[in-house]
Order: sequence, then C-alpha cells, then structure tokens
Amino acid sequence: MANVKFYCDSERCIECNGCVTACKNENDVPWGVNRRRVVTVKDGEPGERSLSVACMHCSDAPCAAVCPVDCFYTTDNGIVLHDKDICIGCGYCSYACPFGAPQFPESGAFSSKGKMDKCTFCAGGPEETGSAEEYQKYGANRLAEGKLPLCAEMCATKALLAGDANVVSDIYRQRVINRSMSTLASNVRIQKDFLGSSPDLTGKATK
Amino acid sequence: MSERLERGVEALRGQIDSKVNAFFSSCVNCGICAESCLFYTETQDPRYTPIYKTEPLRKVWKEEFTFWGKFSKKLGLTKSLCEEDLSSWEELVYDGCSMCGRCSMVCPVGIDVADMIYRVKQGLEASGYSPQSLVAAADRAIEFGSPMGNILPALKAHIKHIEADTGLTVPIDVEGVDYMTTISANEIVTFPEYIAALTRIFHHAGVTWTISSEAFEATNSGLQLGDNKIAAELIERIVAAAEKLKVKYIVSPECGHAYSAIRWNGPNFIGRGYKFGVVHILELLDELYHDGRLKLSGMETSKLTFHDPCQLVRRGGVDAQPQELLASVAENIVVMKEHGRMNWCCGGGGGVSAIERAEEIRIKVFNRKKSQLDELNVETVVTACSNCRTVLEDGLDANNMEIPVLGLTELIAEHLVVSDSVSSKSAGSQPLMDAKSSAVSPVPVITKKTMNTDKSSSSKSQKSISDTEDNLKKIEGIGPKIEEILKVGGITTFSKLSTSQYDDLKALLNEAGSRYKMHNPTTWPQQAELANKGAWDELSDLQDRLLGGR
Amino acid sequence: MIANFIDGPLWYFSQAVFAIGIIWKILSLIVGKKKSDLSVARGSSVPGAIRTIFSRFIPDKGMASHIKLQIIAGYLFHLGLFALLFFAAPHVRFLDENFLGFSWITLPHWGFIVAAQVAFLGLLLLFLHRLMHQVTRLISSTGDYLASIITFIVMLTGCLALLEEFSELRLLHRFSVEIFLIYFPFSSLMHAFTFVPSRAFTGAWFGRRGIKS
Amino acid sequence: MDALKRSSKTITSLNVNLSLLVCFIVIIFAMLSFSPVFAAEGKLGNSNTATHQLGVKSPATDLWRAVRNRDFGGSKGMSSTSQIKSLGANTFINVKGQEWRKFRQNWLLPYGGYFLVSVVGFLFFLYVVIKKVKIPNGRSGKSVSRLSTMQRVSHWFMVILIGFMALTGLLLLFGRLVAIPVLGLDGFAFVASASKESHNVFGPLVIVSLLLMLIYFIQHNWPAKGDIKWLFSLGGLLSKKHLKIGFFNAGEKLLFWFTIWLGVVLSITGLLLLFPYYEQTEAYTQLAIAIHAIAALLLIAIAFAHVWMVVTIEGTMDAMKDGNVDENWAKYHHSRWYEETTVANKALDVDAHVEEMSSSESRKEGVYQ
Repeated sequence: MANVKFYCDSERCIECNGCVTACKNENDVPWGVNRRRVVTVKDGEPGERSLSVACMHCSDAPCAAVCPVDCFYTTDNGIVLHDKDICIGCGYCSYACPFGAPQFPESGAFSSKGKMDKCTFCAGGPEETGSAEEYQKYGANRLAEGKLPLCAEMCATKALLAGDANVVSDIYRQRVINRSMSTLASNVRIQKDFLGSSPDLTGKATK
Repeated sequence: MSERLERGVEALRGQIDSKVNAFFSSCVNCGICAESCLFYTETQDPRYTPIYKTEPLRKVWKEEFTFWGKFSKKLGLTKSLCEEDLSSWEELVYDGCSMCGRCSMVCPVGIDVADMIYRVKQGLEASGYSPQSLVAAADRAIEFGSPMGNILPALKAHIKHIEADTGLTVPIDVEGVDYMTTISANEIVTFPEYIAALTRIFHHAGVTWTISSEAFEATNSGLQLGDNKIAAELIERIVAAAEKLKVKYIVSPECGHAYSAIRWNGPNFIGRGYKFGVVHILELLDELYHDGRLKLSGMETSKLTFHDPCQLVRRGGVDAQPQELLASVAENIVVMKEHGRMNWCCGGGGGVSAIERAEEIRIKVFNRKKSQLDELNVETVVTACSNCRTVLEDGLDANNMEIPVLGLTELIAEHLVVSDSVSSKSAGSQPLMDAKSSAVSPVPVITKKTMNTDKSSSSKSQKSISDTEDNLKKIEGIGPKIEEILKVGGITTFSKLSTSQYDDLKALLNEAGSRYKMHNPTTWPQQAELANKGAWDELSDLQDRLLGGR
Repeated sequence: MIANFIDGPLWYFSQAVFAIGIIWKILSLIVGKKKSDLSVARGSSVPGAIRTIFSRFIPDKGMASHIKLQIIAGYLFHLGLFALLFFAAPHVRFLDENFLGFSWITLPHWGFIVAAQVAFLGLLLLFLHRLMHQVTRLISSTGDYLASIITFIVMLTGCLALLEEFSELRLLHRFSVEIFLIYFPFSSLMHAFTFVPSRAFTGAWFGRRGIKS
Repeated sequence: MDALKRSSKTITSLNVNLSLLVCFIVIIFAMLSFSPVFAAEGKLGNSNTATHQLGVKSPATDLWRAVRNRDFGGSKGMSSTSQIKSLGANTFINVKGQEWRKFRQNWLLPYGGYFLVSVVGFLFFLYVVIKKVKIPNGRSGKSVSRLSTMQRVSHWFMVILIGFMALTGLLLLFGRLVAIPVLGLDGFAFVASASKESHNVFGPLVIVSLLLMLIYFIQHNWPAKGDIKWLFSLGGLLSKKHLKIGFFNAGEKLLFWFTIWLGVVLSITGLLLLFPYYEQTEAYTQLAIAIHAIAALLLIAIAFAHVWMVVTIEGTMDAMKDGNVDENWAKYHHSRWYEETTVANKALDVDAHVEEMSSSESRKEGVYQ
C-alpha cells in the first residue's frame, strides 16, 4: 500500500473544529488529550487562515528518533504508530515533535506524564486488529475496516484531506490549479478590460 | 555447657516473661538509650549503651523464645551464650551501670532497660560472674546484719553521743510505736548526723518512733548484687522486726536504693505484702510539714541546688516532696538543666560505688555531674541519699571542687523552730550556731558559716564525730590523709599539734611516703594554736594570707 | 507462571504468616508469664500505661539535641510510611477491593510523591546512621539491617510501579511486600505492634509508683 | 620516593584528563550556542527570496512562510490561536523541536557516550597501570579521628542518591543504545519506566543531600593559602618541598565545589523537568534537558575520578568507613591538619593529664586550700 498522508487546505478550513470533535468521538480519548487541533493564524486580521493539525506521520519522524525506549514504528503505509506497552511517558517525543502531536494524560498535580497518546491515522496500534484492547489503548482502527480517518471524512468543507499521498496531492494539485486558473481568469479579465489585449492561455507564458 | 554457665542461663531463662518478650520484640536498636546513659556519654565507649548491657538476656530470649531463634539454633546458625559473654558482661553490668533508669525514661518504644539490666544481673550472679566486693558485702550483710560488718556498736555509740548532746532519748526496740526507722550503713558510718537530725525532728514533731536493734540496716546488698535470695532474707529480717515491734510504718532512710528495696521490691522478694506501711523519710517529713507539725524557721541564703537521687525521684516516685521541703528552708534554689525525673545520676548507684575496681570509671562519669554543677556555679549541693552524697563528695574532691554536699533531712533539722524544742540546753539543737562550736561539737551542725563561702571549713568537717579528737583538717594544708597520718602519729588534737615541733611533723610526713614529703608543716602548729584557743577569725585571717599552708 | 504464583498462593501464604505471627505474638504477651507486683501501689497503673503509650511519641527535651538525626529522620520515615501505607490511592483502592469494602480519603498524586520522598529520606538517613554511628554499629544485628533493606525495597518497588502500567513492576512490588509480610513477625519490624504493650508495661510500672514517664 | 613518582604520574594524568574534559564542555557549549544562529540565518535567507518571487503562488505558501517567520522572529506580528486549550496548542510549528532532536541525537548521545566511556576507560587504565599509593611506612595502627558521624552520613547519603540518579539517568539516556539489544524492547520498557519514576521521586532528595553536604563539609572547603601552590605543583608532587595540606587539599576542594555547583545546576534543571506542564516552559524544558544531561555526565565523570582516587590512595577510605584515619596517612597526606589536630589534642591531653595528676594527688593527700 502506498503512503498515506494528511493534508489540510487552509483555503477551505473554516475552523469549525468538526475534525477535533470527530476524532475525540471516534477514538474515545480522555479529557485533556487532543490528538487533533485547529490552529488559526492572524485571527481576526486580514489573511486569517486556519489549519487542522495532528500527527503528520513524518517519514523521518523526530519522535521516533529521540524515543529512549524506541516505542515508535512506521507501518507499511507510512503511518507512525507507537506501542503504549513500551512507552514510559518521558515526553521526549513532545520536545522533538514540530507539530505538538504527542499528548500526555496528566496524572495528578505533579504532572507526572502518563503514556503518550497521539493520532494513529485511525489505524489502531500493535494490539490485535479490531480487539477491545486496541480500541481502549489506541482508539478506532478504521483503516482496517477500509475507512479513512473520521476527521477527514467528517470535514464539512473537505479542507482536511487524508489518504494515499498521491491521491491527496492530486486532489490538492487540482485545487491549486483550479484556484490559479480562476485567479488567472480574473487577471485576464482585468487585462482585457484595462489593457485591451488578449492573453495567452496556453500556460507557456504566464510570467 | 559448664555447670556455672548452665546456672546463669537457667536464671536468665527464669527472668523472661511477657514484659521481657514485649521489650525485646520492640527493640529496634536505635541507640537512643546510649545518649541517656552517663557511662556512655562520658566514656564515648559504645559498649556502655544501656540496651547492649542486656545482651546476654536477649541472647537467651532470642534462642529460646522466638521461632526464628529456635529454628536457627537447630540449624546451628546462632552462637549461644557462652562463659566469655558472661565474664565480659560482668564488668559492663556491674561497673558500667548505676541502675539509674534514665534509659528507661527515653526509650521510644518504652523499654524499661534498667529493669532488664537488673534481670541480667541475676543471671550473672547465679553463674558467679559478680564483683567480689559486692559478694563480700552481701555475705557480711547476711552474717552481721550490715554490708559494712557489725556496726551495731557504732550505732550505739552514736546514739549515746546524740542523747548526750541533745538531751533527747533515741528509742530502741520500743514496741507499739508508729514508726520504725531504718538506717543505711553508710549513714551510720559516714553521716551519723542523719540520726541526730531524725531524733530532733521526730521529737519536735511528736512522732513516736523506734530503731530496731535487730534490723536497723536498710541497705539491701542482695538488690545490688542481683541475688533475690539474699535480698529476700534481708527484707525478712526487717519485716520480722517490724512485726515484732508492732509498728504501723517503716521509715526508709534517705538512701534511695534502700527505699526501692524495702518499699517496692521487698514484698516481691518475700512473696507477700506487708502488714505495715513503708514511707520514705522525706515523704514523712513532707507530711509532717503539711500537717503543721514541723515548724521551720530561717532560710538558707546560699545558692544551692538539689541533686535528685535516681532511685528516689526517678524510680521511687518521691518527686515532689524533696522540692517542697527544700523550698521551705532555702530561698535561693537553682535547678540543673536536667532535673527532677531526668536528672543525671551521680554515677555510684546500683552498687557501683561499692565496687572498688569501678572507681576509675566512676570518677570519669562524674564529669557529667561536674559539668552540670559547673553550669550552675552553686555554693551548696543538697541531696537526699547517703550514697549519692558520698559519691558526690568523692567526685567533687577528685575534681578539686569546693562545694559542700548536704543531706536534706539534716538541713530540715537545722531549721526547726527552737522554742518548740523541749530541750534547748544542748548546743547542738541551736539551729544557728557559730562556727567556733561547730568545730569542737561532737554533733556536727550545718551552720550559716559553713553554708557560705568560708573556704577554710570543708564539708568534711561534719564527719568528725569523736570528741577526743579535733578536726585537724581545719588547718590549712592538712587533708584527710594527712590528718590520718598525724593521728596515727599521736597528734589527735589542736593542742598536741600546736606543741609539735616542725622536725617531728616533717619526720612523720617523710615516714608516710614520698608523696607527702613535699608538704611543709611550718605554720601548722601556729594555726593549731589559734584553733585550740578558738580564735577562728584570726585563724581565718591567717589562712587567707597563707598559700597552701605555707 | 511466576505471576500466578505471586498473585496467588504466595500472597495468601504471606498474609497468613503475617496475621498468625502477629496474633501469636500478641497472645503470647497477654497469656505469657507475668510477675504480679505485691508492693502497695502509690498511683494506678492503667492511666500510667495509657499516658506512656502516648508520651513516648515526644522525645525528652534534654535528649533532643543529642539525637536530632534519630528524631527527625525517624519521624520523617514513620510519618511518610504511614501516609503511604494508608492514604496512597492505590493502597486504599486495594484494601477497599480486597479486604474492607469501603474506602477513605486518599492522598493526591503529589501528596503520594512527597510522602514517598519524606519516607525515603528518613529511611536512608536512619540506615546510614545505623551504619555510621559507633553505638548503632555495635548493637545492630543482621536482622536490623535486613529489616531496613526489605522496607526500602518495598518502598522502592512501590515507587517504580507508580505509573501502574507495567504488570512486571506491580508484581515486583507485590513480591517484595510478600517477603516483607513473611519476614515481619520474625524480626524487629514487630515493633510496629509491640511498641504498644511495651510502652504500656513500662508505663504501668511507673504509674504504680506514681511517676510520670 | 618511588611512591611519590608514581603518584605524581597519576595526578598529572588526571589533570590532563580534567583539562580535556573542560575543553570538551567549552566546545559543546559553543556549538550549542552557535547552531541556532546558523539555522536562523539560513531560514531568513529563504524568506527574503520568497518575498521577491514573482507569479502566482498558493495562498497556503504564504501561510507556512508566515508561520516559520513567526517562529523565528518571536511574536513578529503574527499570532496563532486555537480553540484547544492545552500547553503548546497555540503553537503551529515548534521549530526548536528539530534543534533539540539534533542536539540529542547528533551531539549528546555520541559524544556524551564517547566522553563517558573514555573517562571510565582511562581511569580503568590508570587503575591497572598505576599501583596503589601506599601509606608511607605502612599503617601505624594508631588512628586519628577525621570525620564525624553526620559528615559520613551525609556523604554516603549523597553517594547513594547520586549513584541511583546516575544509574537511572544513564539508563534513560543510553538505554536505547545499550540495554535494548540485551533486554529487548519489552524488557527494557519496564526497566526504563521504573528508572523514570524513581528518578523523579528521588530527584528532590538530591537537594536535601546537597544541603547536608554543604552544612557538614563547607567549613573544610574554603579556599586556603597553599591551594594554588598545590594546584600548580599538581598535588604537591612537582614541588621539591613536601606540601603541608590542611583538612582537604585543593583537589578535594575542587571536587566538593564541582559537586555542589553541578548539583545545583542539576537540581534546578531537574525541578524544571519535574513540572513540564507549567505554562511557558516548553522551550525551557528542552534547554533544561540539555543542560541536565551535560551536567550529569560531568558529575558522573568526576565521581568516577573520585572513586579512582580513593581506590588508588591507600587508607583514604578509612575516613568514610568509621571516621578515623591512620596516623601515618594523616601525616603524609594532610600534614598541616594532622599537626593542628594533634596539637589541639595534645594540649587537651596534657591538660587532662595534669588535672588528673593533680586531682589524684590532692585526693590522696587531702590538700585543701
């Protein structure tokens, strides 16, 4: 199977937090643990954008590199998973991760970290697929059922894309092209209106 | 197992009861008791740790009363109690413990260590590992009625003196009185003024009392030795005498050890209760005082402190009475940093003072008391135990400290209101005598002069009882040893000394040994002349000018 | 296999040894030979006994400066251990589920950790004092060292298992507790129970004589 | 003389070793401090070119660019927020994570490991090659009291704690490299968990041990005259005269102060690590781990050197066993201290003797003034 990836389209994300809710609901994660979050930049300013962030399932995952007990592993389809039976809750992965994906259930006021929890791409964990232990420890294993992660499936604006990296990038590339075309089209219109020349739309001389 | 070891183990085994079981089960060897024991704090030798002294008993307990001990004994893993143990513990237990019971007061799990050490003593005694001096004393007590031998004649002599001096009668073997007074040997030999004081106080308060000629001795050598049979025999004598005289109470002397023996241990030694009561002399005095039968006048003004005898205050329960009595006759009382129930022992209790070989360590551990006294800087020490008193005097002597040690009963007797006293013809009954007569008076009297800082008169002066001999120690440069030498040489009185020639005196000293050669008797005849004339003030002036009698 | 043994037979065996050992000891103290005191009492023994049971919690003032370490470390250790034993959430839960059927207030997580630290501090200092001070070095027996070490191991394994995620660590803790329970009745650890009768005996003795102890 | 030469060699080599160590630390710190600068410069360059880029660009590109700019330029104009309220949720991309990873994986693990192995290997080499420094003239049998009970208690308390912390800390640091091949993933996991939990529980006790150490040892560790001489002559062995050394020599004082200061650093960073979820500490936490690890490795190396010294110099251990040292040892290694104590003791002894003499005299003869 090919690599799977998340991609969030900032032009489409409307910060509805539907993905967050879907994730929580589907994986039954405890309070305080947010496998996915929506971050908004320039909130209320011109150029405001939102992005839904979770584990990016990096190819060269920093978390896996720094883990002192080597509890991370990457599946055939490029999903970075970890073994909670091995995790000791040291938090090193969270120091290395650029996306703030690793989450720790806080146990007690001394903030002793419990075992790390993070997005599994709805692919469960090392336990037997579909078993109760798997669900209890890692949440749903939708991938085994042939489904994509619920966050992406629930995304109302289809901003959050998940699935085969090639497909995701195709979709996104198509979107970018479409947006470019529309931008170009509007540019053409402007040029036509104000300059009176007919633009070349072959794509060879766009500069 | 040798026969004597077997006897020892058997005796130790017999000592183990619920109490010992609870104590040893609880001991975690925390070592706190060490810090409460003056034998440890002064020597810094960890072997003097109180609980360590009970090790023979613990060994027997462990081996025979615990599952693990029995088990490992079967496997041959434990080293049983052996004779070497007993012989090395003899010194620890007899010489290195005054049974003062301070450890029992501080143990965090509440072990009565002193009680356990007494139990160990019984094992050691049964196997014959006990100090010769104590055994001999016990033998004498059984044979002659007193650990110091036959001292009845001495007692009678004292009584004769007392009667002559005070004009009062000392009732002997009188039936049907309220109180039968017992006296410890030490008081008869060293502090006979105690008997005089008793006589005057009882007369003053109108107490009917008597001394039994059969059982006047209160010291119980069996208790010191750890031999319950001897202890029981000695108690039986007193009980028999008391029953014969049909008294209501036995009065225990000041001696704390004697009090413990008759009051607390006695009934258990003989296996039955008494038909009469036992009171300590201070309890009785306190009662009389409260009833208003003891009228006291005058206050001691010198700075004094009370040394609490362990067996009396800590382990006998006579705690408040001495304080009250002392407060009634003295106004400048200071207390030691640790006082009352937690006062430090003088170091001579539990028979230690009777063991000759223990003298070195006894003097060493006296440092504790010394530093306590140094802190206070007192002029007088009062105590209520003849043994403490002897030990204190010895210790103070050894440390060159000039602090008189007084007995509380005598102090009380000094302050009886004179007018109430029937007989005032005797000089001895005058509470405020001047120093002149005290030197020649057969009944030593504690006077203001002595109480104060008059360095020329040592507390030892009170000991002199003979009227044919003068207290030569009054002469600066003469101590008890030299006094002895002089008296052996025929110089017993001031007048004889005043007529002696320098050369004769020097010859006497040279004969006595090299240690005495250095003494210079030049001024002695001159001093003696003044003393003989009774010119005490002049003598004192002279002595102030002299340095070391030269 | 080993896990089953530790959670099963060994657990019950250790409990039995512990319970029987303590009952046996206390019975032997009650039933055992006692000397009756024939002397006339001045005070009464029962109040004295009760008094001493509590009064010995407070060290003598004059002694305090000489036994600072034993007092401080001793109190730290015993209070910490007591808090851990009876107020740590896992223990309360365990007691609730297995023995009592009811629970009580528990320490928060940070409280647990502080209690553990306090107890460790006390125990380590006491142990080192035992090793280093001339008196305790002389009088301590192998049993005393063993008792300290076993207690230390029980506490340590307990802290290792704090995360409550690794069954091996929980088993280790339980195993060390079992060793502790089995060793308990045969050692000076018994002072946890016998200090009461021991103080009571002494207190009664002093009480009879009218002495505050 | 032979013994002198031998120990001179050992002490020289130890000093070389120490200076190597110091250089190493300096290098590490230098790299640490420069690496972010390099990284920042690179990124800045990129963003500059981006602004000049012409043509159509994806709006998302701007977004990511802005994010990275914000991350490097502090709060330069761009804020990010999230509905999720947890520490770091507002941060879009934490670029420091990569640096931290680089430091840990590329610097700390390899060089830290080499450092520790080489120090231990070197000390072992010295231990094998250099014979023990015997007490000159052998043991006299007489002992001099050197350390009090509490001094020994606090020392061993620290030894137990630092030993334990070092063991668990090293397991966490190098366990993946060293222990996993032996124990396997599952086997190591519970060892590591136990290490982490106990490391956290015992950590604060180190502060107590530092305090005890300060209280009971600081009196002997103030700089004194002769210390510099000692250092320059490498333990008194380059000087022709036998150096008179007080209670501790300069090396021991250095050991003490190194331990205390490294201990303070370790305590502060360690406490930060104990509370990782307090606001605004994520960046500090990363720094704290780095400092904590370096300081710990240094302290462990120093501790090994200390152990080696004690093992090599006969009779040193006695002081920590029962507080007494052999008289000859004291005369040789701490002559000034020995003289001071013996003079004081003798004075006491003489006093006591005189007093005893006079008191026994007076007791026997009854001389009363």
